[in-house]
Amino acid sequence: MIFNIPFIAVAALILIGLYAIIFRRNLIKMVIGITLIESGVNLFLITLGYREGSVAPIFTSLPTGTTVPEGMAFPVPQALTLTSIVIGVAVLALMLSLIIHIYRHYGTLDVRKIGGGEE
Amino acid sequence: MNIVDFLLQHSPALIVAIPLLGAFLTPLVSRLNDKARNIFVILTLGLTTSIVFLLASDVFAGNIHTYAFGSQDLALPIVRILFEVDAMSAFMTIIGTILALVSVIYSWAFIKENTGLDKYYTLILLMTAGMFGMMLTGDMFNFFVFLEITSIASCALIAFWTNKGKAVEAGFKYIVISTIGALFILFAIALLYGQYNALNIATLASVIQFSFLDKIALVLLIAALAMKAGIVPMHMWLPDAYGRAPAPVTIILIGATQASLYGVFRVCFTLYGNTINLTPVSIGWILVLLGLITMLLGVAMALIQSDFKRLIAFSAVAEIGYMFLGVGAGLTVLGNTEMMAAIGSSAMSGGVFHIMNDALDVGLLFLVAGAVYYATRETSLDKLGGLARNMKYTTVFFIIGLLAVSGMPPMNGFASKLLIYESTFQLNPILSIVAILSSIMLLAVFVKVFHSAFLGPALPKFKDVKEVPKSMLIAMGIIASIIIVFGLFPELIVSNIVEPAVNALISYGDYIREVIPTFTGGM
Amino acid sequence: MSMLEPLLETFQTGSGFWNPVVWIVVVIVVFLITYILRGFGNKEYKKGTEQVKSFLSGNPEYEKEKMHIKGSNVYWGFTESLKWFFDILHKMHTGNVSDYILWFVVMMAVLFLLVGLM
Amino acid sequence: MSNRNIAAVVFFTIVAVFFVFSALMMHPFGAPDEADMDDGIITNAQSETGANNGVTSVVFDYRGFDTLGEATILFTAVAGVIMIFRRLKE
Amino acid sequence: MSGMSKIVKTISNITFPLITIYGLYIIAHGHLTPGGGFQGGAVVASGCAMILVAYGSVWTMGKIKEKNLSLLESTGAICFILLAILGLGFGTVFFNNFLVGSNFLFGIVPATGSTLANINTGGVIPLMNFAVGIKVIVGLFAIVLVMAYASSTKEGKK
Repeated sequence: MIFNIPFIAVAALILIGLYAIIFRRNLIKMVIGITLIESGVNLFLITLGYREGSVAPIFTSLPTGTTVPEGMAFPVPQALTLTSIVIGVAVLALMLSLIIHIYRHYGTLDVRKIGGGEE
Repeated sequence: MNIVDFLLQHSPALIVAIPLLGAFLTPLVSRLNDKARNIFVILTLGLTTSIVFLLASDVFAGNIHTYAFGSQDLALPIVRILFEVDAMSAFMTIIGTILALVSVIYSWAFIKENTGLDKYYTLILLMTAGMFGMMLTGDMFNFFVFLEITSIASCALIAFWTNKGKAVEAGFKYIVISTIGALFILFAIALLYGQYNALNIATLASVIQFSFLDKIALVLLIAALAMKAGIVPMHMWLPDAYGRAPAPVTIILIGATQASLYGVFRVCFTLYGNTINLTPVSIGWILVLLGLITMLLGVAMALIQSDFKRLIAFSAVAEIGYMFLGVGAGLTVLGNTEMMAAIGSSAMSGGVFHIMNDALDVGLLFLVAGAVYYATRETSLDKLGGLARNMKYTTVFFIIGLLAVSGMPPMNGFASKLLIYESTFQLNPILSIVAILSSIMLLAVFVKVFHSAFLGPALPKFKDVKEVPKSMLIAMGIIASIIIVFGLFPELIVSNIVEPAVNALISYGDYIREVIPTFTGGM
Repeated sequence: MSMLEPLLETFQTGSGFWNPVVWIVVVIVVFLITYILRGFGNKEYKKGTEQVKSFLSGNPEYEKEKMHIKGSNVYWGFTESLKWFFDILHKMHTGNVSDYILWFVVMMAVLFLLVGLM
Repeated sequence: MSNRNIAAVVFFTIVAVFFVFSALMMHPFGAPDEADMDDGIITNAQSETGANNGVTSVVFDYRGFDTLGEATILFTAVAGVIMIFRRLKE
Repeated sequence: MSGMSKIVKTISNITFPLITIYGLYIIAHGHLTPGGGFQGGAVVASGCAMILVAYGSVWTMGKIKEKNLSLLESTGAICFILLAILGLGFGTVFFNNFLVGSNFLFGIVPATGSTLANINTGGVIPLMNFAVGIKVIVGLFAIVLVMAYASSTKEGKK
């Protein structure tokens, strides 16, 4: 189905992120994988809000001939995406600062070398 | 209008807004001095607690509260964020507020000689607010937002002792786990939104079709929330996080974990309530099996731990299995009235009652472990010993927690476990046999702790160990007294608090009809 | 008394019942009976004699540190006999974040196969 | 290739297959099935919230509580980062 | 991390006011044009981060303490939640847009359909935009500043 290329891109982004988290050993690369998953989910939300040939839901001097509401994209998914982007920023900041501390304590970023000895 | 009605009408929002405002004000207040800040935080949570009990007393009387943010009219379609409080939410909120209040009281002395305390109390309040939001909200995306608030605050608090590598590492593991879980929850929410163009739980539940995409969303929600709730085999973050965090943080973490558990139940019973049993593979049986595995592996791992807090954390994992067993047994017969009346309701009241008992028992044990750490700076069971001579009150509290968590009469753990045993025995005898077995092993585990930490000869290195300060004793005493009251009068608690919550889960139709009056279905 | 009525109700569990107050009364009664029976015996224990010292089959008494059984030595036989099981558990619990996520993926896959295909 | 990686590849493939299938089962891109909630918002946004920007009216009015939570999350992250990098008592 | 060369400092001195003005414009017109508190705040915070990179974190930390930053940020958060609670006070419930309809401040209701931009609309939305803008500027800048300072100093390294 050619129409679902964006959704397949979403699935690909999420799977690439999962792959990076499962198979990479560097903590920074795992964080990059998490951000990939997050951007995949954001892309999914945005694509859900699109309507064929629609304009942004902003009424300031609309292009002539726009039908309200059919001619406008969904506003809710954009708001949700804004929220999830800010959440991603917060999580990223916290993860990176924890990684700085982990490097100070262990001197490495290899995920197998930290956290050994947990029975 | 009189003030009580006003508070009651706006209580669902106030319960979340007051801790948030307190959290925003804490950096300003802590400019004065430390005592003022502690009193301010305790007063904030005390006010929240009173409003929670006000709301709960009205909800347990049988009416569901809905609160729409921004406007009062509930015009369909629901475009605004809706808080919907039924008995189950009120039940969970009571647990959360008890844990938060006790934790703050305990922190007064426990955390005193650390730096960065204003941020510590800010994060405690934020975590509490996020927990309440998860429990009260009726909107899927709002649930996700509060889940993230809780996760971020908890991971920063788990890494509170940044001079210990293990603590930082546990915090990192927790944030990775919770972020991935939250992202997959958001993915499931987006799947539902793309199909039905709704985010409100009741609206979604009234139109859900159980198509292939709905099954995908259900699997994602259950897996992610079960990981957040610490179900085997996704429990490994839990001992790290519980074991490395400061004790007051740990018992709020119990509340956060149970908020995720509440999410699982809400998704299974309310969101998919109409269609959950259309699958040939019953979701309820999957939950029951997960519960059995969780019990066995958790208690088996607890048996071989040598670290006090990790041991309690693994037994907490085992306790979560009981809730999954009880409520999952109820879910298998959802929609089947006579089976539900015969087995399901008692099994579910056992599981739901056990949520509160687990929070109290395991919380008390964690507080005792924190007290032992405070007094001796030692958590390894190989080095502890003979503490009962110096720490009498702590020992008494540990004995109470031991009896309660291993389901010995007359403590509260016994009542809920008895309900679970008897009802699951009628479903399938093996279930109750495994449950009783793991309960026995839990007793063995804590007898080991009791022997190696509190009994034994007076070790010379612990010669000058003192009893812990008053605030920690008060905090432990509150939980211990609640445990004893619940144990002595189970009928009172079950008939007044637990049964309404169970009925709220079973009769999901009322929850939906509160928002969609035209909905037909449900019991 | 009418206020105490709900407190003393018997807890019906669907197919059984449980009443903690009665249970506690029974326990106290049994304890009293045993105490009375214990009183019938005659006292042999004398302070300041050899009876007080601990008797380790003639061996000298160790110091306190050695006498105390450490936490990880309790249930040694049990864990030793079930070593295969606990070894599996130890292998499961690698303190590795990507393994945790791998378990999550495994769980998702199993649930997909169970729920999605049906 | 260790046992762990072989198992990982197997289960990862299963998850991938299901994700791609769900992507194919979605409604065609640009033609959503249901639109009542968003249509209602677009129709009433100007009269109810007085904002010309529909997205802002959703962010700050219809779903304002989400925005409060989002601001709280940023606040939480700042508090957490400052607390993690605090100067410890020696 | 120490400061950069003089060229970078000069260029960032010149561009910083422009970036700030652009970000404030985005914040102020959040209810009329694409953008809002978060986006404009991110723009201004990126300008502050540029100053931080150009002059070095130690110099910046000497100028601004993160304690004051967190105080300012909690002030923005308090403004936001107070606006929500005022909706309870003046209006009916939380987050009630109590200024719409009252032609007092931002109180004008625009005509439905395609209209020209009127800054005096939107009710509490512009105020919330400003509160969130302050919060995001200070919050993001505090995060960047603290992380840069911590990773530049040697304390705690094993």
